[in-house]
Amino acid sequence: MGLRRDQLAMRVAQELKDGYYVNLGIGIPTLVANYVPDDIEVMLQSENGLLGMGEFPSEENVDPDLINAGKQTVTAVMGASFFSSADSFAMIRGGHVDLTVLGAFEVDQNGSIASWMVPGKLVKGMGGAMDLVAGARDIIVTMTHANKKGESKVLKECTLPLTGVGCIKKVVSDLAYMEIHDGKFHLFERAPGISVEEIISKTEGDLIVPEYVPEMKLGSIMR
Amino acid sequence: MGLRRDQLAMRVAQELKDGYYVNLGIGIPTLVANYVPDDIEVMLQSENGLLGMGEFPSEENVDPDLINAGKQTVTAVMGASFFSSADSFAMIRGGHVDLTVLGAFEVDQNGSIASWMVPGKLVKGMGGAMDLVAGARDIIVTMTHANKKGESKVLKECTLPLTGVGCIKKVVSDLAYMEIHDGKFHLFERAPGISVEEIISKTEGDLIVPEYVPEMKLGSIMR
Amino acid sequence: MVGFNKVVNSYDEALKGLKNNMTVIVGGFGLCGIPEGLIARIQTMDVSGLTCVSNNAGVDGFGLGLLLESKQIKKMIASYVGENGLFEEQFLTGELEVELTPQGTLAEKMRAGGAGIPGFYTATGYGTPVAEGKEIRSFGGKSYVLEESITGEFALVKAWKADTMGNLIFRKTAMNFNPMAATAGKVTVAEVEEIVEPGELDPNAIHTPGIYVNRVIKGTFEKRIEQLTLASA
Amino acid sequence: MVGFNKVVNSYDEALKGLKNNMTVIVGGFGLCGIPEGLIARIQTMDVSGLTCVSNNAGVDGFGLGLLLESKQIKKMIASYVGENGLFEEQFLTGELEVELTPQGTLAEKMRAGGAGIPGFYTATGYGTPVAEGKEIRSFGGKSYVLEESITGEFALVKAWKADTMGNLIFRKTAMNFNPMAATAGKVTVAEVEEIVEPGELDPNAIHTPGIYVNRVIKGTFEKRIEQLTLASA
Repeated sequence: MGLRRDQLAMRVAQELKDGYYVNLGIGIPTLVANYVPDDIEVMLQSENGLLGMGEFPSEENVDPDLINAGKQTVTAVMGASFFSSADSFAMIRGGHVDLTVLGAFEVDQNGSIASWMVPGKLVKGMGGAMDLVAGARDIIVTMTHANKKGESKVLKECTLPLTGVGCIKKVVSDLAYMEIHDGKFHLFERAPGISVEEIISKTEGDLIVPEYVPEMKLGSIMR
Repeated sequence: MGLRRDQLAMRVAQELKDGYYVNLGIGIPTLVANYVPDDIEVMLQSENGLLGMGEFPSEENVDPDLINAGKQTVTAVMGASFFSSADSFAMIRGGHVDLTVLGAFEVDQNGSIASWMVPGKLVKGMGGAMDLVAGARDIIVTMTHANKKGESKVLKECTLPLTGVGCIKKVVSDLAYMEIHDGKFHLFERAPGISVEEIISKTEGDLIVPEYVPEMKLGSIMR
Repeated sequence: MVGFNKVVNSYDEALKGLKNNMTVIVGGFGLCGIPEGLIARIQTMDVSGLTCVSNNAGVDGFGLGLLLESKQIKKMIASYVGENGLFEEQFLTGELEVELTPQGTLAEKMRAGGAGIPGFYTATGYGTPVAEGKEIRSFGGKSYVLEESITGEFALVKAWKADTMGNLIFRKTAMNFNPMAATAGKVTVAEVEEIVEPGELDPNAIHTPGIYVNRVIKGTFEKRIEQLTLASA
Repeated sequence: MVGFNKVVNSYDEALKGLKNNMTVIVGGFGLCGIPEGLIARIQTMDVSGLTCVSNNAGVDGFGLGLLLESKQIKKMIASYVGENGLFEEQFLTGELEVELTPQGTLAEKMRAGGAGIPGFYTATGYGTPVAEGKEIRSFGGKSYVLEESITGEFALVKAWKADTMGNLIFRKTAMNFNPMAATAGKVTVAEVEEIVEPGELDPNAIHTPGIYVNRVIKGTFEKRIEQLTLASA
């Protein structure tokens, strides 16, 4: 059993640093906000035009004019600002967002990512994902390591239409924490109870495995 | 004797229309604001970031944070807005300003204009002039028809480095009101007391002269 | 003398001149900050073959979803259209042409359209289907895609407050695509919650100067919420 | 934990890391909205060979004129430098390199630099000396010039109010180039008239979100007027 959704979010949250401006994608990435370590502050950017996204509102505070990129009602923190979509993506494209966290169908050892389209299925659109992967200073992909049939999604080369080329540096899968350097995956941590062998067997791309692969530290002690 | 500075401004002011957004250049163009007909409203754009420029301030109302593109202290009218230089030139370049009035060293029959640089003399810079001539929906040039030696500044082809190519449609000189169509100057009005012959003799460019050239109407009756 | 009074009193007047096959740029993100009344009014008009440029295509029965229902839209230029079942159907049957555009590129295309910039380079979409057929150019060793600007015969935007001269202020994330859309329309119509007199809006805090706005109409807004999410108590 | 507190208490701290031969983007139009104290402080520092990007070059003895005086500027990228005698002299003797750039192009180059757009097309300057050596491209039958973006190691801006998180509000025409400059610096320093707590600035009316600002310092401003013009009584 690999990491649950909340555990994926917990592990990703360990990559946050004090003073980071962070864009969290829809789904698991959104959960990362729940696990920001107590000793740091981060500001969340929502690409529909909000820097300083807060928690979901109480019933009295619901405001239809205040939503996030997933179209969910949210709140804004003290020190937040609102701006246009052009200004928002200027921020993203210009490399001012420190970290983007998003999901993926596939990643490959060259850092390319496929996350928006499965040919033959209906295409819903890329939304802001292509801008986010092209612009963010650092990107973490959260995903399952393999599909339900056990086929690897951590590949030599993505098979699906790409979202971005050579942009991903870090992957948190349900099985492992990996980084991408020099055209290869590098295994840094394994999920609790997951063997290095399982990770190897479910990784199609070139994987550099060090002699000792520590188990991820999760739970309340964050760092 | 051709038109005086204030008369040039008066004649230009006759081209204003109700609801126009207008950018007035430094010098004579600035004076046009004094002759806006009573029965219309115009909004003045100042390219340093003000739409709705008002008159010069009284001594008590001087505000160093409120200047025009000529760096003069000004005021803002009711309904004015302030914005950045990028937004200001987006407005200009995007063709949203109805009319630009500016001075020139030379214009030619193809609508090109030279207004910013005399080689050998010090170059002070083009400021916003190149953006204004490239972007405005309509442009009126105010200038003297000839230089002090009597040499024409209304040319077949500009000799000085250009500010813009093929952009000028209307010229109000001290001698005449002309329009530029199909690569030729067209004489529409002559300044009071100025003969058609004098205009012809001081126009180097091709000039189409109709059978009857009315005298400009100036003074308090504007249209 | 009309001067700068942009206020119109009917949707008829607000949409006067909208014709078949025009390109209409529509502000909003999801159902947030959309010109509800203007869109609904188009559904009652005898115009079709529209190209709509909007980040989303509304939902079934609301927003641009209405115009999909009435088959008045020939083509959608959007970044995400996943909320709309009817859209899905028309897209699959080929009834609707779709040009999917990354969200930031779409926003910048509108801004460029309004700003007289016919094309710009962005890294977004390089190496993806979005870049197909487009010029690729290298700056500083990195590859970028040439994207062209978008303008429309009409732009329909939703603002919070307007003065009679068309100066607009948007509210919170209902701003989104509206400021750029406002600059990119040949005729820009703003549907707003409140119209005030000139001088009542802080000139230092105006999001869209009146020069971009041709018509202002006071609307009433349902402000439908797409995803109601509440704090767990 | 520093969090998002960007306030620094000395000009030393504000300009830490500024080194020889760096590119410094400076906000302001004429003497309006310039970071007076930051500029003056550079004059006392042992840095030279700077490339300054600013619409103007100050006047003799004030603004960037100070750094021309001390010969710390190697190159100016500006649209208009006519107010400055010393500039004239250094330019004529070849001591100072000058890249004259149309004002709107300069503003857009800074915006593009901050927005991750390496190049854009503009009609401005086509057929003029400004276009020499640049790519010309036709869109819709009209000719445009390819202009590249500008970024700097430092950006120095002047704002009216900041909160401690670096959110900025500018005042009237003292806004000018400051918002774009703020986006285009690797390190952006804002010298402001007033620093308030987060939450005191209306989030709907912030001109520059704090993400662009690395350091905030409270300055005192002379606000010298270049052309005092008064209404005739």
